[in-house]
Amino acid sequence: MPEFPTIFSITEDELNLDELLAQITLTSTGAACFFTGMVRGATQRDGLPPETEYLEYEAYTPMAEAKMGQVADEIRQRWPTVEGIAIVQRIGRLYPQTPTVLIACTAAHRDTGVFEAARYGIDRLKEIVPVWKKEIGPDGGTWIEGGYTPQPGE
Amino acid sequence: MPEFPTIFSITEDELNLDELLAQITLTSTGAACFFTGMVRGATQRDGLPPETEYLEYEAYTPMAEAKMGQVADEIRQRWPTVEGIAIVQRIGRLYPQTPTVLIACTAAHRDTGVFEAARYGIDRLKEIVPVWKKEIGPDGGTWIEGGYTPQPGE
Amino acid sequence: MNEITVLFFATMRDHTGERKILLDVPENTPVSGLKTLLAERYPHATGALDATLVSINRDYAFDEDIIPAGAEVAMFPHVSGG
Amino acid sequence: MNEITVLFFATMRDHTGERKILLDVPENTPVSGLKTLLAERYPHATGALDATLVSINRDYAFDEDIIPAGAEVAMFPHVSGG
Repeated sequence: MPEFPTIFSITEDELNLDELLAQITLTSTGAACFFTGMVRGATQRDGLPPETEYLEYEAYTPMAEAKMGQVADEIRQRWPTVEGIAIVQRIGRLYPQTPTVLIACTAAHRDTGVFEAARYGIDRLKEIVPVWKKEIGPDGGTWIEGGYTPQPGE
Repeated sequence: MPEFPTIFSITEDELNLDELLAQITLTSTGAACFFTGMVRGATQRDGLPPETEYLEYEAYTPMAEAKMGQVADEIRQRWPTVEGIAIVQRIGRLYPQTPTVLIACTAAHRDTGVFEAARYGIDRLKEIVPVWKKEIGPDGGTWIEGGYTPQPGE
Repeated sequence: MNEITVLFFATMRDHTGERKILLDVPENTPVSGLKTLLAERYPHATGALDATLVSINRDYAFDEDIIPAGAEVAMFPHVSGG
Repeated sequence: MNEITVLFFATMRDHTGERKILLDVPENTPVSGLKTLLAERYPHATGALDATLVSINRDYAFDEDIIPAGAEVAMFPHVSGG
């Protein structure tokens, strides 16, 4: 059984997709699926015309990295064909159009779960990885709260 | 209706995912899904131990770019929420672990089709975009042939 | 007594005005007991403490879970990363 | 007569030994007629010509399609990009 690379980190640095892809590409790899999230500047909500100046992200870093490792484990259990996994959350002050999060999965072929695995990864990150964001606009800051309550064992 | 960016090209240059992502990220964009394909060095096939030294890609470039535009149009018809689309195929001599193709779709949110749209994009590219590859190994070269026959109107 | 560390993040930090405190709690205090102690210390955070998520040593924890010796406990709202 | 350009890619280039030829074909020649003409010119490519994909002016074309004046026709195997 080859050693499959798993990268997970909380970082204040700019995401580098090409570099991360290279780190999870093995000689047996033929396909990768990435999800990235970005700060939206114009968010349509309740008919109001809101404008985000920036988001302020914070993390409980050691727990967040542990939970990212757990998300990667869950992906490997569900899609054993996945080879490399990268999960990176950027924190700090992030402006519109900036990539904030990345989930990438590689495999030999595109039909063995890379799309589903990346989708699962971002869904789980938003459920269990302790990261929070505050939206800063012209009228001050608003914490954004998720809606998922982790259960025992998560 | 905003002008949504559509990028499609055949190139001999290295793919730059970060730059392509920036080109299809609008201020309203919150999510992106990328697919990339890479040259596999070790391909398990019929129990043989094959080894690819490199692949030689060629394209009928003007038709390939026109068909990439058609794939982008098909994506927009099926997933009207998609904002930016990038479809790039690299050609020339490409070695194992090198990204060869990229399909990326952006949207405001991750739940409005970006994963499905990127998946559709790579499937259609492999069906109708005139690009061919020849596998070069220790025993010479073998053209790889697809299995899809386009129908009238494609 | 058991000296634990309690960390507060996001809205819980705003409610308590604290990032990190060291606290002596009785042996075998459950999470619910810690919340009661903290509600005495931060009376205006009582509602927030009822709704907070809790972790013990970087795993999610729940009202009935006993806080082990020297634990790192954290309190925070529903996560919203991405 | 109608002067057209015919391009060959991948295995079709190997079979014909050509990348690009200029060819005079009768007016209103269909794709099937062009294949017959090419089979006379490249006898050992007859099988490949039966199976080739064809485009006219960068859109897929089929045996019954008439080749318009000055067309750019291409012949190639099933695509295998990605």
